[in-house]
Amino acid sequence: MTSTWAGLAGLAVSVCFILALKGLSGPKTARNGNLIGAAGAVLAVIVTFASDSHLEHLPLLYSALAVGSLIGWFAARQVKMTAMPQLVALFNGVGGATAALIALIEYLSGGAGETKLILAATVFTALVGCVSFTGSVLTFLKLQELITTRPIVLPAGRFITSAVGVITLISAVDMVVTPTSARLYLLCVLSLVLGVLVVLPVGGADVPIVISLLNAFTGLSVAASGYVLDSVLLIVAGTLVGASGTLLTRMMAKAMGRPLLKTMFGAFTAVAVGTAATDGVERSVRSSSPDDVAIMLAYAQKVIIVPGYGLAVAQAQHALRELVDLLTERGIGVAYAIHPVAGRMPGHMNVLLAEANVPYDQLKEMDEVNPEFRSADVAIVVGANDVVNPAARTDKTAPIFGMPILNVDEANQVVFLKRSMRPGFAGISNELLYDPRTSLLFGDAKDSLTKVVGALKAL
Amino acid sequence: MTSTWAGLAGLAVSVCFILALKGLSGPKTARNGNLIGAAGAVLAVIVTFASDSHLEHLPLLYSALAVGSLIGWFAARQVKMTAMPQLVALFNGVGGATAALIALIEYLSGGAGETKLILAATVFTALVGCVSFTGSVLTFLKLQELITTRPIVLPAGRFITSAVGVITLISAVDMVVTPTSARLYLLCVLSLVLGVLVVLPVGGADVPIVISLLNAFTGLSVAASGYVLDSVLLIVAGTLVGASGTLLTRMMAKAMGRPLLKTMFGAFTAVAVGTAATDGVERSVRSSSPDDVAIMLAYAQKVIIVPGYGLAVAQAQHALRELVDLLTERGIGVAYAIHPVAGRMPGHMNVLLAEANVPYDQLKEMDEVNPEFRSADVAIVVGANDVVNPAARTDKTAPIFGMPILNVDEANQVVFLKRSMRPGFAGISNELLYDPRTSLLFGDAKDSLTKVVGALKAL
Amino acid sequence: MDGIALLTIFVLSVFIGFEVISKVSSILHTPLMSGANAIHGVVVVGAIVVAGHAQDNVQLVLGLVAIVLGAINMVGGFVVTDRMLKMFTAPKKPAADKSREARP
Amino acid sequence: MDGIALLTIFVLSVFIGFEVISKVSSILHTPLMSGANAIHGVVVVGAIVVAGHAQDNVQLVLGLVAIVLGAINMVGGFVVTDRMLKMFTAPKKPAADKSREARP
Ligand SMILES: NC(=O)c1ccc[n+]([C@@H]2O[C@H](COP(=O)([O-])OP(=O)(O)OC[C@H]3O[C@@H](n4cnc5c(N)ncnc54)[C@H](OP(=O)(O)O)[C@@H]3O)[C@@H](O)[C@H]2O)c1
Ligand SMILES: NC(=O)c1ccc[n+]([C@@H]2O[C@H](COP(=O)([O-])OP(=O)(O)OC[C@H]3O[C@@H](n4cnc5c(N)ncnc54)[C@H](OP(=O)(O)O)[C@@H]3O)[C@@H](O)[C@H]2O)c1
Repeated sequence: MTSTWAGLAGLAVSVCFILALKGLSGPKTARNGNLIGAAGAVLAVIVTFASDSHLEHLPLLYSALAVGSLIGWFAARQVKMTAMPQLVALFNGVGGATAALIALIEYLSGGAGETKLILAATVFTALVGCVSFTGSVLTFLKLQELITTRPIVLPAGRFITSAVGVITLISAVDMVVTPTSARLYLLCVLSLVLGVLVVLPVGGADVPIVISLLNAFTGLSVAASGYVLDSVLLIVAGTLVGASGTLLTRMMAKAMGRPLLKTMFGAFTAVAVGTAATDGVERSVRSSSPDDVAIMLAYAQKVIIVPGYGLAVAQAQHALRELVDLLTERGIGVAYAIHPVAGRMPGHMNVLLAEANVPYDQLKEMDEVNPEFRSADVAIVVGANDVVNPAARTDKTAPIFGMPILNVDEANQVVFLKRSMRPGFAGISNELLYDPRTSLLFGDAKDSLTKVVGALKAL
Repeated sequence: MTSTWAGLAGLAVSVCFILALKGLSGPKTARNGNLIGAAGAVLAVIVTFASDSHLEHLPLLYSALAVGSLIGWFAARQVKMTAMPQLVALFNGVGGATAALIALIEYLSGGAGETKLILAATVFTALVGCVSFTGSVLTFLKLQELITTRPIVLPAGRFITSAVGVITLISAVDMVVTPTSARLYLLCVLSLVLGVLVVLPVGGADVPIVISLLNAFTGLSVAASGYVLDSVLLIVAGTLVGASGTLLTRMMAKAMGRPLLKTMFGAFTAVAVGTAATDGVERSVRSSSPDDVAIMLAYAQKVIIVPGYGLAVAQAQHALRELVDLLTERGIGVAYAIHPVAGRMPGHMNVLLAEANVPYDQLKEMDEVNPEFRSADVAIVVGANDVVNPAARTDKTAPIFGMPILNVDEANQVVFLKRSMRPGFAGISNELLYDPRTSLLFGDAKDSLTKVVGALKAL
Repeated sequence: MDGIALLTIFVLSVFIGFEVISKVSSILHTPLMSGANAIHGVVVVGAIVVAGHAQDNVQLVLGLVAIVLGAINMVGGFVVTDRMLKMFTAPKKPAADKSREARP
Repeated sequence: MDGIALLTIFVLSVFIGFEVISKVSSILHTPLMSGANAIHGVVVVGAIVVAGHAQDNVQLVLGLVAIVLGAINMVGGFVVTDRMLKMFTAPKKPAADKSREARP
């Protein structure tokens, strides 16, 4: 295959990727978009093998490809729905590592003689790829709760991070000016450390935003590696991801009401707010039993369910669906109220509930459902907290102030299913828990729901 | 200035053009978008002179540039608002001619030795540029009514056009295979003829769509000339216009309910319909005097005004505004109902009325105003016809069938201001003219309005 | 490779051309057409280059004509577009829009 | 010129990257992120090239590791995105949408 044909095929792949992104941004076209992207990627691999007759070690290359593909495939198939964000983070990290390794190998195989521009691109690829690698792995560990999800603030952390950042930059410039492999290795190590330092102080809630940002980073790193390897395809693909990833990060941050810049250093404020949250524990709340809740539901006409992160943690979507089916059978009107940032990733609730085969028309978005709370007899809040916290409307100091919330406080009666009086993601207490019309059913959401279902059946 | 800097500047210009198009597609950003584009174009010219130290005949070049700029400037400043579409057509045509001339000169100065790819691009530039030139000039003549706006169908026109088209294509291929300057001249002549033949049978109504299409053509021609001249800027700029122009043409055709392909050969159907239109002349209509209309208006509470193409022809926007001001003074509620395709170009009515300083909030779009006709005492139709023709709702054979119209027929009384019983653009008669609640005030719209104003003042 | 790069530039420009105007309202069709028309007027820089390198008088005359025509396209195009757009000054509901922008 | 062409490609890609996703609804943020993540997995082709041209064993081993990692990114990314999107199957108001599509 001549290089012209390879180039044309590369262009076709680029077009596939553009169409993939376009498709992915519309609900109806998303799945096909992803498939077009996958087809493009397969084509890219085939063309790479077919167009370069000088490739050696072919059996080894094929084996490595097969091993990687199988690992990726199995990981993607086996992961639980709730663990998807961290898996994406991990995939992103290894992508960054790949780009960094390419830069390293390319340099080792004679890159010292390249132009300064190529050298700069090599250094950029290695630096950003390494940061993205360790940063992503760390977000994985956090989300997987292999380390604490709380922000980890080292003593003088800000200072250390800045220092390492500056040293890394200096060593990068140094490498471009007087390239040696030792310098490149050093740069990689520094960048790996930097990735860890940057992500350590990020609080649990900001983690998805950071994943998205690191995703954009990897894209840019891939684009730079394309410049090093003289591959238009890699430049286009990497840049597409870099640009759309940056925009996506901004949109995600906006949807969650987090200023993007503060995100990276949000740890400092988060701690202070966290302490204030425990104040309310002394005040009295009304806790109730599964039987109480079952009776309350049995006499309701209209019930609205507000799922939140706790539903995902407890994997209670199936139990919830069972409850809703029971209520519907009894002729009670039920709807799910989906807040745009309920859970820990956008669309989290939709994914979860879709997994439990909840029909799409029962899911109502915030704007649609908010006027209905007024006429609802019972609102059941299953593992949600921040998205129903009236402080967003009233308390200017609250970190969620200004975020639109679900108007659960307008319902006739409110039931919270949670395990304790601990606050949600934003770390602030929720006045609604102390409201006289609110009752709390303590316990794991799945257990509680199962008990309520049992009690309801026994009625 | 080194060529790297020139390249970077060219890239900056490309970015300006992208931002210009982006800006132009939003009402608030449109004007700035256009200015950004203009800034980019100026930069491009400056960089061209600055970066190429081998340019000869500089005084002549500057003079030519100055002459062209002045002509363009004056034409653009002096033209009447109603004549803008044809001016744009003319500008587009000379742009196509420029591209064709570039291709010609580039070939004459040694292009015979170029690669086949370059030759193909040269031929494409010349062909498309020439078609765009004569085609655009012809649309200009039509819209300016220097020749008839009716479709001109030559005997066996379809056959001749196809034949010339095929011959042109053959001669283009021939030119690529065995290039000589005689062949290139022949190709240019053929293309010029082809441009005329293609546009001749286009009916008045489809002319704006054809202008938009030829605009896209010129863009592609410029892009091809960029390939010939090895200019990334021209490739990007031309392609941007080619792509967005194509999409725009499709959107315009859709907004007017014209299938794009039929547009080019719409002449054949248009003739047949035109004859049917005169049938109704025998039927009786109620014609009234300016005094009648003035009295009718004086006792109305709510008046809706429907401007159309005739308003533009009569330049009656200022007289209309005077009438409306009078009515408003008398405490009568007045609104303008703007149909999306009233007039001969999209936004035609908005532009006209804006010229007469009609406040923006009196202009109501179709969806907004349609429910209000029911409660309107009088609807005054000023030089509109098709956009209020109920045949669009009822008559499946009408060429405008399916187009949403303004519900003027729901108003209590309707007044048409027109000169005769002649149909509008679509060439079909309008039942509403014969409705018992309709009265007609015959005459040029501006005269009629002035008389009504006079009569109203005298009341 | 160079050919591929140029082709890639072409294809990417097509996508951008489509994307940027994909949501234009019909009221802006005419100014948009006119603005796009002005943009391809930049072809005048090509005319300058070929005229400045003309090898005989025929080429020079043709080149000068091309410059004149290109300049008409470019300058006239931008000016007429600006004139049109001046007419669209006030946004339809300035109050509503302002309040939205005023939020922090 | 070549450098300019590549830079142009870069800039145009940035615009496309911004434009194509500029109107995505927040529900699709996660699948979109995941899909974009899969797309940069195509970096595996770069890994194949450098590994296939490795000049010593260090380079070869590093290259093979890079292939494995890149393949994980690419294959895993597309598969996990597809799994997510499978959950979003039914459009919200299938009836309304269908009727609109059914029109000629
Ligand atoms: N959607 C996104 O894209 C995204 C991304 C990042 C951050 N965020 C943020 O996450 C928050 C989402 O709000 P949210 O209301 O869904 O969640 P939340 O405010 O974090 O509250 C979750 C609640 O679930 C309870 N819970 C945890 N595990 C449980 C279990 N096994 N059984 C029952 N309850 C359990 C917790 O209380 P106990 O511990 O007492 O049980 C907690 O109150 C917002 O602040 C949002 O900004 C969202
Ligand atoms: N807006 C666009 O982008 C666009 C582009 C191309 C085509 N079109 C088509 O153009 C049509 C627009 O509809 P329309 O209702 O605005 O116009 P129309 O249907 O063409 O009717 C115009 C009316 O104005 C009258 N008229 C002409 N000169 C006049 C004068 N000096 N004083 C008073 N009346 C005068 C004519 O009747 P008399 O001759 O009896 O006076 C005619 O009935 C639609 O069919 C549309 O599809 C629109």
